[in-house]
Amino acid sequence: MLLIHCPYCDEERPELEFRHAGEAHIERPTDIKSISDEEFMKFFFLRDNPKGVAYERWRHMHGCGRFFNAVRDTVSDKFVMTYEAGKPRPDGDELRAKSKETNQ
Amino acid sequence: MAKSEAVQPHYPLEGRLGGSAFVSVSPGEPASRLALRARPEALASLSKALGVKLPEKPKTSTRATAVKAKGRRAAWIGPDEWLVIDENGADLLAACDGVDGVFSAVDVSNRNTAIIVSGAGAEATISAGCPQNLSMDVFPVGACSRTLLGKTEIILLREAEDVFRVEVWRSFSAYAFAFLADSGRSPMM
Amino acid sequence: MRRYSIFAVARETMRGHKGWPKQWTSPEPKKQYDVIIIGAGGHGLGTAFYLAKEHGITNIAVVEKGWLGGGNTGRNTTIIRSNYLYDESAGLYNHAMKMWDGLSQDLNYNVMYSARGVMMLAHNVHDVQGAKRHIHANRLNGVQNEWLTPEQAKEYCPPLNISQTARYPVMGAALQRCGGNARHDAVAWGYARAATDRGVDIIQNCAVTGIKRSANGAVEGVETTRGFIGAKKVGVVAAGHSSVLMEMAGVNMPLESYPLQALVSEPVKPIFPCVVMSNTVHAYISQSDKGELVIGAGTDQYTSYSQAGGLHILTHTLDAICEMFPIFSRMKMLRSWGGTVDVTPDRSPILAKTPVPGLYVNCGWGTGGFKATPGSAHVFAHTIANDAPHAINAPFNLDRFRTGRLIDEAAAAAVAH
Amino acid sequence: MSGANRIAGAGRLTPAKTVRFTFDGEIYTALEGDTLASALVANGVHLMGRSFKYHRARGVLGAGAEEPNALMGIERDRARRQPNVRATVQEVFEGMKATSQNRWPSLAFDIGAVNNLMSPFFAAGFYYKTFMWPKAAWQKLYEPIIRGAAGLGVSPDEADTDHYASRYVHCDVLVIGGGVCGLSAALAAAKSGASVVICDEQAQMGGALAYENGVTLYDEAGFDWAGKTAAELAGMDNVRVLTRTTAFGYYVQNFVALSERVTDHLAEPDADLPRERLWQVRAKRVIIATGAIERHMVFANNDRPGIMLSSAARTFLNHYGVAVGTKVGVYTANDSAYETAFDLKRVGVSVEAIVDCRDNPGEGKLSTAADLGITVKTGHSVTNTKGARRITAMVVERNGGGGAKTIAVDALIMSAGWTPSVHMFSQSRGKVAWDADTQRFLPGDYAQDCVSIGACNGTEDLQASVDEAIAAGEFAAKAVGGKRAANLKIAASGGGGWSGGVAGSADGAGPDTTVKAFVDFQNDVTAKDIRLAVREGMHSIEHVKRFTTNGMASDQGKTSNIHGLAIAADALSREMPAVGLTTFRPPYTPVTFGSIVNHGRGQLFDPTRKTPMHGWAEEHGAVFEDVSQWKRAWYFPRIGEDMHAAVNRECKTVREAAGVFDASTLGKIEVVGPDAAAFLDLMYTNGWGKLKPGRCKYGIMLREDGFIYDDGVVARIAEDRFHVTTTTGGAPRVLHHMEDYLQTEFPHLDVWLTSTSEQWAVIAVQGPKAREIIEPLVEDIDLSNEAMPHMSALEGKICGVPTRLFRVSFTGEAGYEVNVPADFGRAVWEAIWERAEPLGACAYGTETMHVLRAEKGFIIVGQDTDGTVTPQDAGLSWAIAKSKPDYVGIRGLMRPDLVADDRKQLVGLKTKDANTVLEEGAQVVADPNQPIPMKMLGHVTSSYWSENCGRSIAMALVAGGRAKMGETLYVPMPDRTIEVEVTGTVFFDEKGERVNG
Repeated sequence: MLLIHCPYCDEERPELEFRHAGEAHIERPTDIKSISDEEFMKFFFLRDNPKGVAYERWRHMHGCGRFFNAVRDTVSDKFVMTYEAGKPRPDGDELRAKSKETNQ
Repeated sequence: MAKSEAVQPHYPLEGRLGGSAFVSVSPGEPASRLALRARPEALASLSKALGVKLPEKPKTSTRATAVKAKGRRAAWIGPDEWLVIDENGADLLAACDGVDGVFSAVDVSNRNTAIIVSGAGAEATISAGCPQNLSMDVFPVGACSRTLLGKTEIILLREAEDVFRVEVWRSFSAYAFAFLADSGRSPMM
Repeated sequence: MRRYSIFAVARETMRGHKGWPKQWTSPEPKKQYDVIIIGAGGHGLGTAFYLAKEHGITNIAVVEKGWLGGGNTGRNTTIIRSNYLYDESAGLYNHAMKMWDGLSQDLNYNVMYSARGVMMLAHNVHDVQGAKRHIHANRLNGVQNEWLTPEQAKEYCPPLNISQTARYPVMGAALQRCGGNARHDAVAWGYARAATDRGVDIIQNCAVTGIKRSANGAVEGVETTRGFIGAKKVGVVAAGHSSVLMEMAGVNMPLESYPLQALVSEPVKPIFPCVVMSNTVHAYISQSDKGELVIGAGTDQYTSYSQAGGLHILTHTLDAICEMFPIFSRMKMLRSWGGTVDVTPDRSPILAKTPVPGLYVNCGWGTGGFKATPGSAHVFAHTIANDAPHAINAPFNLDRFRTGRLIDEAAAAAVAH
Repeated sequence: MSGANRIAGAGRLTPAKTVRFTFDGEIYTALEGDTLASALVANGVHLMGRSFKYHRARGVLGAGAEEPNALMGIERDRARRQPNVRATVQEVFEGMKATSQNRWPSLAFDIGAVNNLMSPFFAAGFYYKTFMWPKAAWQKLYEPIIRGAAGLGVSPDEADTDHYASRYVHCDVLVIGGGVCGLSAALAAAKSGASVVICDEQAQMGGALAYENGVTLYDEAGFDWAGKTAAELAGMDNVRVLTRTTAFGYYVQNFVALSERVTDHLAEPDADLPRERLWQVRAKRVIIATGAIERHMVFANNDRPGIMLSSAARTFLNHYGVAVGTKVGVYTANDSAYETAFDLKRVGVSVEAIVDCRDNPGEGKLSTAADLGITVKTGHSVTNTKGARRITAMVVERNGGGGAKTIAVDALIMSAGWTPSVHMFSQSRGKVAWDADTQRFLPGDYAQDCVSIGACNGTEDLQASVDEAIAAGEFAAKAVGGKRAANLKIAASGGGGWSGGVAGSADGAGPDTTVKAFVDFQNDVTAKDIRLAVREGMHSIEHVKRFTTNGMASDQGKTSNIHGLAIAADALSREMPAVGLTTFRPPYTPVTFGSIVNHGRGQLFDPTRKTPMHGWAEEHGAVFEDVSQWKRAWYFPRIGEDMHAAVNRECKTVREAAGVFDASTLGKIEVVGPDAAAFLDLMYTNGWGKLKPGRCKYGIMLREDGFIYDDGVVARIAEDRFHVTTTTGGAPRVLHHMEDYLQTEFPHLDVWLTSTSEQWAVIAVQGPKAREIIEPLVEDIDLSNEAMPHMSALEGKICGVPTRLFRVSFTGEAGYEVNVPADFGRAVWEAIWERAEPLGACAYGTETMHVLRAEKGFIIVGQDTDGTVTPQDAGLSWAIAKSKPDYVGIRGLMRPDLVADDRKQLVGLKTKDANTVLEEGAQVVADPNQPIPMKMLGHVTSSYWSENCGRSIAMALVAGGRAKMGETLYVPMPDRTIEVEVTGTVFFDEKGERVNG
């Protein structure tokens, strides 16, 4: 069972309280009606599914109820960091700094 | 039946009692409850209207200090979510009437019911099904959190070192009660 | 290939089993092959075998990053059935079902296909409706499946709890008698031996690190930890890791990879005669020929390549098992393990050509690929050999995610009102 | 007398405290604290089991969790029968009943042992090569025989009556293993201020100190120190000491599962005590102190009863006071076995010879042996043994052969060296590293915040181990913020090392291919089986393991894995790590399902949700159906009625008079905020801006892909407040779906969602007399058609309590849905019933609800739709607001296949024979005479006998259905074909006039 840091509760909580909610940073096109079938396929079906660092959404379903984002290594299942929904995707420097922190 | 004569309520866990020499598991008294959602700008006026300061720190709760709001408390549930409980059954929805600001107040008095778990084995009894760390240094008196008990969601509030209030949705209360009664048979403290 | 038979075993017994040849060899990779299959699991080895056997293509390399049969082939709970709802799925899985019967003889390798029957339980009215819909559709598709009352279900599987006081009482079951199990390792080994015999090179401990494409986009071969290996046709059959490999060719896939766990109990004397599955109570169980109860759990909720999951997933599986079979609560979990399954949005596989010329993909089997092994390998070989799908796998293409023509078995079992 | 082999003055048990137990019906006396194995050995019983494949007679091999042979059934009563219990772990208690396994008719005379004679034929993997002809014989003949022979113990056949418990616990430091290292580390961490949990699988802390009687700590005998230290730890507020507790699973982020055996050692356990308790520990740091496991020697016939590990014999002697024989032989490849021999000799047991395959034993061993008068044969091997149900002799030869001598013995103890227990380390996803010097796998790179100490870390010397343990404890405490210094120093002396010895086959294990030199005892895997696997091309240890089943028995290869690997490596002429190493997975030892499931059995398997009116329905004879977690009243049979009759009556009654229905399970969401309508516009296909407060509307919710996700009536209570209803089963996921969009896609909207499903009890009153029934009970609401027409929702009071009163109809009749606070649900229901019953109304259940709505062609999401159905398919195009720029699903709906012509559309079906009721799920075809596989057009989604229509009615999804109105189609059944006519979906009151009352 994972231990997940909820950025809203600012605490690590057991995975049971959370629900995984798929890949992060996939924005719903604002003018969704006019996109092509291919674009819709990309938006709705195609996923990076990386082996390694993944950006993903979680919801603290049985906690504060908030959706948030996480960076996790899908090989070790270790979290690099979590951050509030709507914040931009962290860049490499930020991730490196974070993983240093968590490895100490 | 005369129209003005209200019918009598039936409470979900009426008559139940569970536990052992180490812990008592019993239904809480009926209370009124408000599910409150609000933008930060509305907090001050809502706190004032309700007579209890809405906590802004995660996993905490506050109790009303004003005499008129005695028995009332507010629990932080999420960054814009609170559960307000009034043990005297006050009309909390009415209290929010006319308050300025953008918020949502919904009466959930009958949605939840409370189970009181008390005694030296209280923490151990709840820890049979709650994956959170409930030790005093991490979950002190006054701490409050939505979490899980076995297969049901609860809101857990620590009222004293040995007393917890378990708020649970009505139709899950029989399960939660039975769970606590089972884990309370021989909690290892 | 030295034929396997009781006489051969008897002969070898006389000389201390010293004369058995290697079942497969460990060749060095050649520079160029006609076809490279990435992934030496049952589907991949089978593909190589059928390419050789039915399409005359024998200059094939099956490259495997670990040991053959060590992925999901060696990690699954070996359930075989074909009672799928939609015509497309019924066609594919029943193709496999027909091949299971006779596979041992075809490979001259006892894969121990055991038609013990797969029973899928119905616990509420919605389940009953769903099961009957399957049974009717299956009958008209020529797929075995029949309805059992709770009493008949109990007779077929005596340990089953059909008490009406159960939390979710059994209201009946759909039984596919030709469903059952096979020995997973034997399937991989049988295909490996038969493919080796036909000239296929199985190259283990050889991880693919890149897929090389020519200027016009077509596949030219694969980069591996043992050097470049050329081929004009490459088939990706790397369950769990399909996204990673397809990404090497620049193809983004409609896939997510999840940990899937399973467990076995300590071996006990025969007590459980068939396979039982329950979607409502969420578990499936059978007993192996060694006496272990083989129990499948659900996937973890998050994507992962770790081949490990959480204990709570096993807890949920075992509480379901103990609910359906209260006699098993004293049984002990002996081993648990995890695999990585890749899942498509409609929970149906992709067995298709890709936008890259010469690149083919067989993936997305989710939690249930083992049962399809021979059929999947057979039609995938056809697809590679002809550069066009077989009629059976034509619907399992990538374009369905653009058009919306999904094959959504899971949706058809939608949660009720 | 507690057994003839009990040595006076030896061991720690109290001679006066005897208990009696039975084994295979024979009564034996043991001492309190004995394990079943020590008690049996004390009584001279060595034959304890039969092996899996060859049914060879087997005795006890070890004295702990590694035991592969001595597995037994323990039974308290029929429902509490436990198969495959290791006799070395099970403590005896008064009245315990143990039985041997895998033998017939008896342990001493076992017919299955004929397999032993056939064993040359049954080489590893033989079944892959045969049983294929004739084809039909596999299933009918061969497979049943193979399966019949499978398994060891017998599964219980009655439901377990014990109960199990669970406990989550969080700590700074978890110490796995309570030997000298674990205890030292725990003490150091605890004294540094950390919260500590320490567990050990044994009944008492101490680990190897139980037999290592030469060890002293602080000048105290090792085991006494362990007892005192455990007591000291138990007395500290920040420490929890768990005995009989096995750490069996190490999961990510230092989540470790322990199984505590609470009552299995008790004769009459308190009924409130759980049999086992699962501890799920989240530790900031983990200290692994799991020691090492001794390996056996691999040589011909090394499996006879009386042959065991030297550490087991030493444990039996020094802890239980039991001599394993009277004439003991020793076969060793390292120094450990010498100590056992010395201990035995010192208490007067004859040691016939120490056979050491090495030329040079460790320092001082030969001289001590000489002092004690023990013959040592260095450079020799035991190459065979004799005996049937117990060893009678060992054959000793010079290494490489020659000088064979048969020595009579009644026990043979052996040691090939020690395997560090890296199981927990490996489970933590750490990578083991090969230590070429000592030929061992040791912890390499760590993946989590844990550390291995002592023997499991390859640390040799006792003082070094203790120092390492203290340092680890202090470091762990410091790492989690401990401020105190433990200032702990423990002076330790004595104890042997853990390295040295051999892995793989010893002299006498072949290469002769007929020799049975066992590697894996339980699964009967011999050295030659492993060599065969290699010859057949199995070059990875995983292949070897699977081909031979080495290490896959219930002891999980604790003694056999390394031997198997070494033999394979030898056959391949490679180093062991080049052949691979099995990764260890949970559990460390087998764990009961009960322990893992713990509270979640019986009524706690899953919550059973009941509505506030459930009790009333029960009292009125309702039959219930499960709908998700809810129990819903299905129908209310009167005396003599079956379901059919009851439903017919209920259906008639509702349309003729009225019916009362419990609709409380419907999901309800309060949507509040200035942007509430704008949000609902995005979530539903319908438009909400124009809906006036006090009115309600049927809404359809899609997923982004355009398929119907849920439906329900939505009422506008106020400008900024909506009361949304969802399907019963859909309630949680609809709220989640809406929250997802609100929080992540439309966070700019000022609106909030609150579940009120359980705040309101909902009483549907439907039928011509509905208004008459509720009218006198209602206050503050004008019920007239003008003031409250169909699709209204008004607030007021009923029976003196607040209500949200909906005028809606899922029956096609005029009707109301009375929402009242749940605490008043039952009272208001009773008040309504008090009026309804005299007016001829009935209570009705979900089945009648289904029939009545089908008569009107109203769909049920999940029954008439299945996740592949669009609103257009379901005939609900009217519910899509065409002018909206956006809503969830708008683009998905436009995809090519979703607008194709041949889509399945919802239509009505009327059977040509009005009395024939179609089966739900039955398939529809155009040509019933076509060959199989048939082209199917669709399926029957809903089908009922309609008492109101006087005929059967059905709905179906049929390809191009709406263009087929009036056409005849066919529903092929196994025994006949049913002719049907395609119709519209409304079967009753087509004009829809009745809702207006």
